[in-house]
Amino acid sequence: MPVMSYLQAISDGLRVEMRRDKRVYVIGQDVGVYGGAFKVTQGFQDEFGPWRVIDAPLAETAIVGSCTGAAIMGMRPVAEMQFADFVSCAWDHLVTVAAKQRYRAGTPVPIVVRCPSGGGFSGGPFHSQNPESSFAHIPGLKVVCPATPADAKGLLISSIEDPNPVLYMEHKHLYRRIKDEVPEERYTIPLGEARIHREGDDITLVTWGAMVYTADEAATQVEAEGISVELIDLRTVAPWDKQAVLKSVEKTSKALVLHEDTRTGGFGAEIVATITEEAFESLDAPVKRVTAPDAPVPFSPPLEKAFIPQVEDVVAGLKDLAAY
Amino acid sequence: MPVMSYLQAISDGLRVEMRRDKRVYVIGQDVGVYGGAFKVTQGFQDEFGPWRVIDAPLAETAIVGSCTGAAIMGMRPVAEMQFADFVSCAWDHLVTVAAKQRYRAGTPVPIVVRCPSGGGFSGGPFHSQNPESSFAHIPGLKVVCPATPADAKGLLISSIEDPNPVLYMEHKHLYRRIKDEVPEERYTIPLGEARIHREGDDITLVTWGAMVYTADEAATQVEAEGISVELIDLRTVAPWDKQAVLKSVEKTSKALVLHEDTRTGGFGAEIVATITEEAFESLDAPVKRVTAPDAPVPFSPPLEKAFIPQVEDVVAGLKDLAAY
Amino acid sequence: MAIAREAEPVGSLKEVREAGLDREDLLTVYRNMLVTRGVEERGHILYRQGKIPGSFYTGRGNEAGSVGVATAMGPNDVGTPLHRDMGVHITRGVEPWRIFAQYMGRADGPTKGRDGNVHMADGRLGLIAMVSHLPAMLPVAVGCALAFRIREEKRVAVGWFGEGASARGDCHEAMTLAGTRRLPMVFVCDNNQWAYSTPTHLEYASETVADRAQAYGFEGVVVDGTDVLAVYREARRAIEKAREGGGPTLIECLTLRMEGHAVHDDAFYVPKEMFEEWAKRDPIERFRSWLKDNADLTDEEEDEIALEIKKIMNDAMKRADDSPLPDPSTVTEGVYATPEDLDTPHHK
Amino acid sequence: MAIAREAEPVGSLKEVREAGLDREDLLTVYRNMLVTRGVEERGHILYRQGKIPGSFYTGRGNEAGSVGVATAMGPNDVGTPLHRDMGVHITRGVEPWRIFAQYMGRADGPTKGRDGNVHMADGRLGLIAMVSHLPAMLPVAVGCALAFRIREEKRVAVGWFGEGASARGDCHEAMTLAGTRRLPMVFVCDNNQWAYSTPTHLEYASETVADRAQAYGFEGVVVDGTDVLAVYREARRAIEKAREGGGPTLIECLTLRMEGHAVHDDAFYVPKEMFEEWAKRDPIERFRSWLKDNADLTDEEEDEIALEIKKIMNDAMKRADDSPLPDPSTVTEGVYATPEDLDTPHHK
Ligand SMILES: Cc1ncc(C[n+]2csc(CCOP(=O)(O)OP(=O)(O)O)c2C)c(N)n1
Ligand SMILES: Cc1ncc(C[n+]2csc(CCOP(=O)(O)OP(=O)(O)O)c2C)c(N)n1
Ligand SMILES: [Mg+2]
Ligand SMILES: [Mg+2]
Repeated sequence: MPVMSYLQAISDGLRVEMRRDKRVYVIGQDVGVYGGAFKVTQGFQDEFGPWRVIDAPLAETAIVGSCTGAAIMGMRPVAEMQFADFVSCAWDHLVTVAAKQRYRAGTPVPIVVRCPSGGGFSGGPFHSQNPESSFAHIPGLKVVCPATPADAKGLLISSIEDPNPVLYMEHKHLYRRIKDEVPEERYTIPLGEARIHREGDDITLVTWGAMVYTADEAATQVEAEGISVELIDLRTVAPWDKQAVLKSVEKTSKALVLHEDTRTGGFGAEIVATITEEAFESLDAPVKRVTAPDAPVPFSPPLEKAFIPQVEDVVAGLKDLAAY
Repeated sequence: MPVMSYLQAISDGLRVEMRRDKRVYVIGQDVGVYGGAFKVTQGFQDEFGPWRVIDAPLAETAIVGSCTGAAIMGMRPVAEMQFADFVSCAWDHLVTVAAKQRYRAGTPVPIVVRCPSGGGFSGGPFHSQNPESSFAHIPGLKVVCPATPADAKGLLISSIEDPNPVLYMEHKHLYRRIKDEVPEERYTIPLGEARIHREGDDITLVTWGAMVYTADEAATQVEAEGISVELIDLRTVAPWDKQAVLKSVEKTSKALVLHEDTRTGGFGAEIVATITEEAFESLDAPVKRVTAPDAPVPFSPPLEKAFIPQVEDVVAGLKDLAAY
Repeated sequence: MAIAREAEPVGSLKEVREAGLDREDLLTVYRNMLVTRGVEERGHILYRQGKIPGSFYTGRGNEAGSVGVATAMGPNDVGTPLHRDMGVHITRGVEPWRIFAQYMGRADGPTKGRDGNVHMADGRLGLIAMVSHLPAMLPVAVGCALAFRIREEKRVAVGWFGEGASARGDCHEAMTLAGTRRLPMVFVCDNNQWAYSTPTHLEYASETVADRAQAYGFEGVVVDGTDVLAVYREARRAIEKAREGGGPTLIECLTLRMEGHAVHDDAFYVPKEMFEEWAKRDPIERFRSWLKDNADLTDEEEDEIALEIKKIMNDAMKRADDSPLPDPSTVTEGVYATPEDLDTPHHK
Repeated sequence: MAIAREAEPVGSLKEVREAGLDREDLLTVYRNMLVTRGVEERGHILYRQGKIPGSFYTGRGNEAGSVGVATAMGPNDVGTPLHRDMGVHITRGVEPWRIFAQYMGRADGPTKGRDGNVHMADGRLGLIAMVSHLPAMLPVAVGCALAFRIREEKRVAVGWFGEGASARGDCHEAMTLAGTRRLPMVFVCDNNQWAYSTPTHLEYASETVADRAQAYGFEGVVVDGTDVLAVYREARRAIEKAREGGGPTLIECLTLRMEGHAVHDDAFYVPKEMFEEWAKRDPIERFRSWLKDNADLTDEEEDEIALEIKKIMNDAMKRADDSPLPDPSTVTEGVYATPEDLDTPHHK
């Protein structure tokens, strides 16, 4: 199996699907000649031509809104946001039109919005955000947050195939840092199924995206002290795999939810609430959250490091829980 | 003390503050000659003139974005959304500029965005929503959800006085239905302080907005069966009064969170998660949520009734908890 | 400085024939206008009877605009009509009883009671259901045009917007994308001179809305929105131009909103003389006299059509009233689409 | 059909005097342009030395545009400059060392390390810090103008935007509000012919950006963005017109982005000849020769100024480098404003 970076796997998934299905096209700022700000679509315009790899004006509502129209006409559009942060400019379209059209009018809207998300490289308040929680609250939308190259490819193909609007959050900090084996052929990974990244008995640690690696390192560290962590990578946040989490918590009796987004009203709250509601009798300790604090993402390295959850924050949380 | 409807109280609060402070002005669609879609600003243009009661084009970003600029220049703008649903069109401005300007650049943005929210009168998917949870997740924004006429007035004045961007969610279903005594003079009610709507011992019921009345009815019903409910009206959702809730839960050991917004990722999750994290040892039962289901707000009366939490849903929840 | 072209009124039957309508077509247009008004008038009655929940909007005064444009669309063209565009649904073939069912929140309305008013569409007729947020459907319409361009289909998308809604960003972004890519798109502005209570000079500062087309690199046309044949001719010209690769056009149909913004609004802010003046230009009356003067519409024909439409209305109201309210247990159904939903001709 | 007015180049010293600049002013403009470029060139070096985290943007080629407009602003006027408008900060009086501190994420930068690049402003100098989202500051600038109009102050707000960002809805809504209310507002388009890798014809389909002004009911002007005096003259005319109640103007300053979009971008997509052609029109070189030809700039003066600026730069870099990194324990401070924050002259 070839080894690919997370970024190459996204690129590969998109290419594979565009070759197979000519209804699939890409639209976004600088996706054509330039190959996208992160080069995910490098070479695509040469292969697929300017009408399947479309350089759009700086107009996110036009980009995403036009995807909805094209999708209703039978296309399978994939929009690229230059950074996930800019999807705020298409918020109204997504929550008002795309999310509700199926329920109201019976019209499915199979679109994918690729959102390069996350911090860790001094991108500052507008190039580092993780907007998944905002969208996960909106009925009608799906939100995908792959952590591994193989998932990135399989989940992207599933997202394109899915008959609903999907926000595909690709974590920028994984783009070139994370490499792994990725099957060459086309395959799909179902939306809504978590992945056990690491089995364990004492504490369930639920996370997604780049935090999977932070969590894994923390789990390794506490393992040395005899704490066995079951690490669940949700892979998709909407829908999320409640059953996998509840099953694990029934086994471990303790849970920690970790995310890079800010705390109050972040999706971690939903997971904690659900565990409390549905596995209360299994719990031997309060469910804990480790998240970014309630602030914009700061630019300067020491501030950003204090903002994004670090391995030691997760270790501390796990130890607290173990000691409870 | 004069008796005012919830709507009159809002109007009165705004008028009082505009008379006192000439930095305060109103901008929105049809707020001038027409007096606003719900007549909150009826007569205002006659009293304050066309440059303090400004009919705006159909352009929510211009409306709210211009408030930010004017606020930075020392004004105290109050924007009116014709319906809360349309604030989605100013989402980017609110989360990108208004919410982050203080943290990034040290610039306070004292604006108020009035959002007539909530359902119950067949307004359908776009005239019935409760968008408070989406905004409560964004650091830098405040979200106010008054339930009584007296709170509506006092909280509006506090919102205008507050040096931060405040979303003021006024529930349309309370506008003319709810009347109560309201002090004639100017007064403020601090943002972030809950109100005990009803004292009780067995179960803590946390809610806000129109659901306070649904909750109160349910509490009255179960009282007959010997279940004593402490009903907390949060009044503001961001910041929310964690201490009041935790204190009550320590007393009652059981809690139910009720909201009109949809369930997954709704603000109820944050409250449940916090109770679990911080009052775990006090809990004798899982914290429960009663909310709207994960769907757009439907138009047809039987569907809307099935959608919005009803007294019997809360009663059932309370009984479940009591029996636990 | 006005920039947009001002369309001429339509004159003789000959001219109309050249524009592609024979006498039978003209009577169909006439019928569609009557059905449009009939549906809204009956809706008003149902509303007053308490049979329609929520609010109620009509497009009185805009029958020529909506029917005229829809008549010019080809069978495979698509569109996103708005709350004043009942005539588009009628012309494309939506059955009136389904509209009444929609109004009344019944299970047989196009949205099955999930949405109300004209927030509906039958996708099989090439229409996409509007949302309240204006003009959020314009980027969607442009997306349809983009799909046609990508697939090199000779189809056109028509997007409607109000002159008030032209102030919002979505309008600009949609026109920018359509203009830079010369998409097969026609923008239709229902300029009824009011946005709720707001007059046009507070909504836009150009002389006409059509003047703005040049900012997007295409042509703007102002047409008398009470002259159904002029609207038809301009729409057809623009649609065929778009179909042949000539890019977008903005057509501004000037009319007056002849009632309040919605049923609760008595429009006190509209000068009485304005209503009086525009009442003389009622689109249906105008077309009726034109038909009499130019196409030999007889009194018998007129009566026959009136009767026919009355019957359609009565049957439709009855049928709609027989439609059940939706089952509350279905409230959460259909939030997400399933793969079977894509099993349509569009999605092959 | 071009609609906007094309501004004439500026000729003699006499003309410039009439426009309100004496020789001392001209030398200040020259210094500001040099400092602008100096800061960005030094920033580039710091970036390559690894002292600047994140990315790095410059406005090379736009020094005349930014300095020219800022020079025309009055002391109480305000503005929302963007990522190519370093010259505005310099002209308004931001000290270079604070900019280096900002670049390097230090505690003494205007944003105290919370934001990077030119995402900063000193409010006391009448500037408001930009956000990344383009052109989200335009409605904010219009709000400043609205405040001035409400209070009947003779102040003007200037809002900058790129030709690429003109495609987004915020631009349209801001211009619509400013136009319908004739607010004291000047819109300045930094048209550097590229939006990242995207050429202008994919961003807008009008001939010029300034042509769009008529869609909003005000005047558009295209000015050579490499001619600082022409920019100054047009900006001053527009600002004074706005101040006197004449409403908004859109000034389009045409230049070329002389480097990549940001430091990582080699701009392979820009034709080499385009760079060569525009290099001949370097705004600083142009102004230097003009000063020599028209205002007797001597070699000695030139050297003196160059030395002076070199010293400012070196001192500034040193002082910035001495500024500490922010204390991580402050990460959550200042998310919400306190009443004391409003204790400013603005908020009385
Ligand atoms: C984004 C948005 N803001 C506010 C409204 C509320 N609203 C409904 S119709 C209307 C006036 C629309 O005017 P116009 O576009 O001229 O259409 P008309 O109703 O006159 O046909 C307003 C303000 C809305 N529907 N959408
Ligand atoms: C809403 C939004 N979408 C995307 C971006 C990413 N982006 C940053 S600069 C840029 C190009 C801007 O072009 P232009 O407005 O011409 O300004 P220039 O950089 O050329 O000065 C893009 C697409 C952004 N900043 N904001
Ligand atoms: Mg109108
Ligand atoms: Mg540019």
